[in-house]
Amino acid sequence: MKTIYMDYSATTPMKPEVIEAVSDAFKHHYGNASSIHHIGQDAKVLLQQAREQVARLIGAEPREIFFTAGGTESDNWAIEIALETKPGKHIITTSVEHHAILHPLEALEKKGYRVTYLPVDEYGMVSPEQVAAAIEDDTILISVMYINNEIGSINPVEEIAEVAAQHGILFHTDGVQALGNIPIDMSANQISMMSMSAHKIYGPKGVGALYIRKGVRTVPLIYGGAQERKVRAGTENIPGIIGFAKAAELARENLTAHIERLSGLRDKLRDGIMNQIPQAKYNGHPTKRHPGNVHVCFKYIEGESLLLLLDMKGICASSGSACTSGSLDPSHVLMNIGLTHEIAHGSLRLTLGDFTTEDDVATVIEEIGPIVQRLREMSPLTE
Amino acid sequence: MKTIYMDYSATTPMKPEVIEAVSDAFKHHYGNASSIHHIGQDAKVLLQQAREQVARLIGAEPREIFFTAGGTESDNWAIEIALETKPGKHIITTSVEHHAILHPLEALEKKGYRVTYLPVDEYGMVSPEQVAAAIEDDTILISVMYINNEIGSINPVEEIAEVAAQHGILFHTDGVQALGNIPIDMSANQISMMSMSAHKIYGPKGVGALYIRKGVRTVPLIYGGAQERKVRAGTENIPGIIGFAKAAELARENLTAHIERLSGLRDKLRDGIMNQIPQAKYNGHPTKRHPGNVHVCFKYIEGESLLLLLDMKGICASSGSACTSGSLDPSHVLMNIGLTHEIAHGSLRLTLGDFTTEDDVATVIEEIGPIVQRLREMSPLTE
Amino acid sequence: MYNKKVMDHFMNPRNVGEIADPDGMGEVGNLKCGDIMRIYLRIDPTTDVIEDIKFKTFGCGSAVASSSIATEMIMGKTVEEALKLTNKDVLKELGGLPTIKVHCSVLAEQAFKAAAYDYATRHDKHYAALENYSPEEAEHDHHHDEDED
Amino acid sequence: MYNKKVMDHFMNPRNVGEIADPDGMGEVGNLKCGDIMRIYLRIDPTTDVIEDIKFKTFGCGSAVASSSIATEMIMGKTVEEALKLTNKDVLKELGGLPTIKVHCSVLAEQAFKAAAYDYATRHDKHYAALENYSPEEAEHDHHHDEDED
Ligand SMILES: Cc1ncc(COP(=O)(O)O)c(C=O)c1O
Ligand SMILES: Cc1ncc(COP(=O)(O)O)c(C=O)c1O
Repeated sequence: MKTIYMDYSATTPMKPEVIEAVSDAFKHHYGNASSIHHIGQDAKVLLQQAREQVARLIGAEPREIFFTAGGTESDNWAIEIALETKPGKHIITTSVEHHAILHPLEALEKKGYRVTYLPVDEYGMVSPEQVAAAIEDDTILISVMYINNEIGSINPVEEIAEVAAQHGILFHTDGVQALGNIPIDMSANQISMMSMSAHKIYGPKGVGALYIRKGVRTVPLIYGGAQERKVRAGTENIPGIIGFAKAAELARENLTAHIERLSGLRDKLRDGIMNQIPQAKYNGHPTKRHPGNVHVCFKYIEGESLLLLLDMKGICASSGSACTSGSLDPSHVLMNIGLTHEIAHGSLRLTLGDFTTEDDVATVIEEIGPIVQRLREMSPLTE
Repeated sequence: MKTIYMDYSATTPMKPEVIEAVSDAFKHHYGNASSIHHIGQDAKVLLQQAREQVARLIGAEPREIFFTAGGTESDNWAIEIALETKPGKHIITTSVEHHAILHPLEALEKKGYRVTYLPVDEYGMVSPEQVAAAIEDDTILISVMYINNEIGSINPVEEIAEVAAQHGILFHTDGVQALGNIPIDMSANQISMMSMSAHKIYGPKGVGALYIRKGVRTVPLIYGGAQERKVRAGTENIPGIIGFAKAAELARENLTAHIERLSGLRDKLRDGIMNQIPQAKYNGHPTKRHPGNVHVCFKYIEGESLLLLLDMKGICASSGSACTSGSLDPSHVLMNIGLTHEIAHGSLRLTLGDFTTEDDVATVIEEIGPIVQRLREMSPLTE
Repeated sequence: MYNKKVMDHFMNPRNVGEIADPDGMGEVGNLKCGDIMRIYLRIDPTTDVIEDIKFKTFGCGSAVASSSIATEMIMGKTVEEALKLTNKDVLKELGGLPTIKVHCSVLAEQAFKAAAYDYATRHDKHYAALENYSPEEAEHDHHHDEDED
Repeated sequence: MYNKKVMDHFMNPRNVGEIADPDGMGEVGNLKCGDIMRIYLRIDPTTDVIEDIKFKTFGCGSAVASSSIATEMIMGKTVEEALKLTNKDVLKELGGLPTIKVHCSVLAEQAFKAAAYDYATRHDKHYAALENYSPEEAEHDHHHDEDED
């Protein structure tokens, strides 16, 4: 059975060019970039080139890119930077952030910090006005995600960054889902820090970066050696970073085509589902949206069952249903955009990517109807 | 010119079997282990198998292995665990730890913690008695490295772990240089936590683990998703972890032969250098020593110049000299074993590994004499 | 995630459906928790043997599989015998569930109890196992253990 | 790490060695900092032209290269002219050094000054550039900038 992978927001397969770049580095560029011999110096040069590639994707300067082990570390680090460089006890974020932001902030609340979790609108978005109104005297950080990983809505982060800048407050955005999926130009905005992750843009897992604007004071989250201008210790994962750079290069070259093609497929998939299945709700913003994100809730059925039946047809998808996460409640995102439990439990996220074909979309549209139908027949809730 | 790589303690090239395992995972096992579809579940199974392999190398249970992004993160995490789970403000370590231990501890000192940096003997070692004598009422952690990364001496960590256990204090060891280079059996000692790094045992960079003994309370260093039993968030780097596991498997299978062969080469190299070059000092313990570590200081010359001239002959080595690190003083390790600046500046670390041949050793012995000679002729210090 | 048997019962659930004019019917769970199970019983009033059982479930894979296997285990037993089945038996018969899913097996036990209670009330039957049973308190009790191993 | 010119001067240093009975000799640096340079001068007393210069250096690649290129720049100049050379000139001639190594180029400037001072003292010469010079204060001043970019 053919696998139809529609879970690109969870992780992406690596592109062949990326695999080749990493494998080549495995074989030929194994040096420690801190070593002064030729094997080490070779690694150091490649590290710098990689930094330039990643910087180019977001219109940053190379020295504003700090490599990490992924989006989660970058998020945690951004918070630590605010904590350790700014006096104050108040942080503003949204109620629909990824756990990589919410959980470290919850840990800080236990240590006496105050966190404002801004409520979101029906699309999961916040406005610059909301953010402005939440600022207090001792606000040290505003962190608002660029694109929501579940429902794909794009926040007005550039405007929010302006508000933050006017108040002299650090502004961080979790850009993990945005990178490579929308144009980002750091030279034209006032974002202080942005988290990135390679494995969401066809790069390797375990590699990410934090963009830190020139002039922002920095402290390490992970202390040790003098790598990354002394603020992120640990022998650099050169092959992984080279893979990230290759993925960034491809993302930059293909950005316009990528967005156009994916948006087309996305809308086709959305229409194919919504026109066919009654009692379904399409979530997330209709236009300000991740190009590959389709998110629907089907009444009367439960998400995990839906995923399992889709999987039996080879279709890989995801859900914000409670059962998939082992928690009682459906995802905080679905609850916070105001969905009832009834509808939130039946959530389905299909995320498309560069290997998704028209045929894949057609197959999913074909298969999903009978599956929803079957689960509804089994459900005691169906009216 | 042929490269003769003798910097295995800085980082190792990956073994072909490891490269193959990782490359295969890149192509075929790209799933996110949290996803419930078959691509995700496949990743989850491989993750568990990898955990078992790494556990076997050190006689641990799989659930005592927590994957991280490397040795540095593991070291930082171990400290954080002590900090957040134990009441108390005092930590004991040694003056010759890796910066991945020293720097986070220095940061803690600024926050009101007290740190005892135990002095070491001429070999860079501490004794269980020294550790016992340093324990205070509010000691929350003892951290002593297993094998020193510069001069290769092996500390009596099992005995020190016993002392810690008798006092009910957490004992952590930085096992980065020990893993795969000496037999380690966690089922037969009382070490609470041990840091490991894949790229020092022919595995990929950017992957490591922290061994945490069953029953030791744990908190995250990096907060977010529920990965690694909820204490180390971030999408698992499955290909990297698979590579670590393959490297661990090979290390376990070859351990005895690896130690025997390397020790032989090491002693041959030591003798070849020491018998030939006067005014040289061999550092580190003569027998309780990393099987691949040769560390010598040459009077009248400076380490970086030596490395550069060796590099011109294709020989990759390392030095604790001040100039290679951009700091004023030679490495803290060399200062702390009581070397004078005069001798410490001329340090050379040659670390051998599984790809080192008898020929390599012979070549280095042949090349090094004239190079030292040449630098001494150029030196105003030579008597 | 699930073993073969669980997957088989999920993919091909036995006894799905409704019984018109059932002798007993019970429903437990709630929307908040994300799983709801309804059981219909056809019972021979003289022998007390459960002649037919059908279920409808809203829930995850293990909720469906637990429902399915529980109906198989219950079918043909007397009410008294069937009331002895616990979620442990369901779990065992399924060959185990992931720890975070164990609570789903409780659902089936509770739904059957609710249906048997309905039957007992309507047919004025008394079962020791239902002596202290109160439909209000029987709310399917979720105690998620989130440890994944 | 180093550019081609630096590596060339490190690998093939010009004017290494000693001058017997030199007209001036100077040494700066210390063991603690890890670099020491000694300069020997042969000077024509009538023209003040530096006819020969030799050096010995204990130090890293950039210390050796700086020494080498500095001797090349100094050779043939008058003492007055040579005293105008600064570490900036040495750096420029080398095509730059890594930031953390810039201090090494100061070593050459200082060592020459010390040698010229020795010559001036012994031959009762006076140079404006040495007016406020004191050999004690001239200890090669290390100001390591550890930023790697
Ligand atoms: C919005 C968002 N932030 C952070 C992360 C964490 O990134 P990583 O898995 O690289 O740690 C993810 C994905 O998992 C994400 O979607
Ligand atoms: C003793 C020791 N501890 C910690 C580390 C750090 O490990 P990593 O480079 O994987 O972060 C190293 C090597 O760099 C080491 O030798």
